[in-house]
Amino acid sequence: MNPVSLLVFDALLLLSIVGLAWASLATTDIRRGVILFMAFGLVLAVAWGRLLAPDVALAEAAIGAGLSGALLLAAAHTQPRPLPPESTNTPRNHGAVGVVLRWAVTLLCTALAGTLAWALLHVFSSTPHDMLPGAISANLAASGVSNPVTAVLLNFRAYDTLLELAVLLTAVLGIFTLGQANPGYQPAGPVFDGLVRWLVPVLILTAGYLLWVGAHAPGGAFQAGAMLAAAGVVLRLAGRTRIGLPEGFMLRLVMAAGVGLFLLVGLTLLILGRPFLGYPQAWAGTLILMIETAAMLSIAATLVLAFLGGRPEATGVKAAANRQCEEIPRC
Amino acid sequence: MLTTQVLYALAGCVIVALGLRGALLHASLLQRIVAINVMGAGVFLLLIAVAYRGPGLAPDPVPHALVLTGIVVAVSATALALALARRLHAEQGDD
Amino acid sequence: MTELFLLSALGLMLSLFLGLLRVLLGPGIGDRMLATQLIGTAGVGMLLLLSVLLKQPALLDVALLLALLAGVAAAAFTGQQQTHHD
Amino acid sequence: MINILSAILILAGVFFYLAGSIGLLRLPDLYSRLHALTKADNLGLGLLIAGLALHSQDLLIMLKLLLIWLAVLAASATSAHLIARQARRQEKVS
Repeated sequence: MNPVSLLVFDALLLLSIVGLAWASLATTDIRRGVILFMAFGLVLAVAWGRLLAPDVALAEAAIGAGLSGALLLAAAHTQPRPLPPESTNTPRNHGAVGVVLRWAVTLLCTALAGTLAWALLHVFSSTPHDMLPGAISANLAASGVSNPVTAVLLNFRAYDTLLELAVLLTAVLGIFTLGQANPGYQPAGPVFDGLVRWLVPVLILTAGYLLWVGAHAPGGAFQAGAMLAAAGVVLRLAGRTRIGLPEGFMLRLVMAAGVGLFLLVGLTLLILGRPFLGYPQAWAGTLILMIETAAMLSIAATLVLAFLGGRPEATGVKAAANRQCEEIPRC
Repeated sequence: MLTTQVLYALAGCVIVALGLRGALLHASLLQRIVAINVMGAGVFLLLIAVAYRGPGLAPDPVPHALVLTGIVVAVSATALALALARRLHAEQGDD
Repeated sequence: MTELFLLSALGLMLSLFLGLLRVLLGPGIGDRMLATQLIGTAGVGMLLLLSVLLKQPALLDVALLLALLAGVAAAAFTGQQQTHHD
Repeated sequence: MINILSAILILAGVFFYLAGSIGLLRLPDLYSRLHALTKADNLGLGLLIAGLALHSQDLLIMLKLLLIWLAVLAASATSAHLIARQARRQEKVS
């Protein structure tokens, strides 16, 4: 392989990434900023692939390019244009003090970037002592899976993943306390509806595939959960009232399933006299798949609820009333 | 020193700075949220560059796992921030 | 053959840059959205080429996810929410 | 022989990608840009995928590549429709 042309490729890729990051922040038009941010996510997915991080690339493709774009666009829609487009493309400034402050902040940020770069170059120039990757590859056979990233997430650093699922649960509870879900979308036209009809089953199948393949190849609960959530988001965008989200007690059960099963496994192992989340080698693969399945469902529910932006519509009588309401436009 | 690694890491530094600047200077809440997301992406780029070991060599999986969970946490934090912004907007009324 | 793949990846990169220009120029928001679509398709092509170049078959799955979700952004962009209560 | 054929297909694909993006850049309004993009872009990816499928000579990879192409086709047709409809709607409003 010709290293020079690969280097040219790298340089152009990074140029587009930095350019998009700059452009998405250098505008006062929110919708333009969000679209540029989505393009930024798309190019980042290519960069992760280039740096041999396919697990991360999968997550970025599912979340960065799909979900967070949809999330931000929906928010940008409800927001009225706050500022008229100014003659320059720079954010608002307030006279002389504003100018001084802006320059101070810019200087500070440049200094930060310089310090970071200096520290990194220092790390890169010292000889690497890869103790951690060595330890991982030495113990990979005992982890129950052969994809090292899944082994780190669900076995070697399972603590972190448990806490991370708890963070997701906290975030969604925070969203719940803030009020009702965003208003739904108007029913899709025939073209988009046609896409939805086959896309949703394919997304669900892909989620299953990613969950299964995560044991020995890039994939796993996070990417699978994001794809499952994407199916829900697509249904929501198509104006469906039922988007596959369970209701009432079942919804709470699904939301807590990831943390719950994780804790249950950990505590059971403690009672059996093993370390917390120290799976016995023979059971590791099965336990990891079980925990990942529960985590996938929780992550999917969390992300769909995140897109809804609040408590989903009430069930029962109120839901029927709401549905009637939806049949009459603007009631 | 791997040129690829250095290039990507330096780009990560630049993006972190750009994101931080945007988060501090933008007037609109929504744009601040986008800026924080850009900053996060810069940190991810840094971490993945640190994990890179060169062509044909297996990279360090620990930063990969970190970034993977980071992406999911970032999107849920973004959703929480957006819900907060929406509530704030509703409380303040149209102005 | 690897030279050809690399050259093609560079060609797609050029295509991505042209799309980038349209995203920056606009003028309408629809034009920007359209150009983002092109960037996505160029990204899919690059991932396919990289999967062969770097011997990473998993990048095919990444390209598949990008392809499957390519329509979601446009739907979120054009979707009309039912009521605006603000 | 197969290598040459797949090389030709891939290069043709890249050519259509470039043609599409030049069209996106040079054409005067949204609707004509839409036309240039959806036609050339899909054809570009299609030829690229055909070339790569020929190169891989692996049935599973070929199926995956075919699925990717179909997904992009459907998504790009749908989003072109949605974007055009949105633009029309905005024209009517203003």
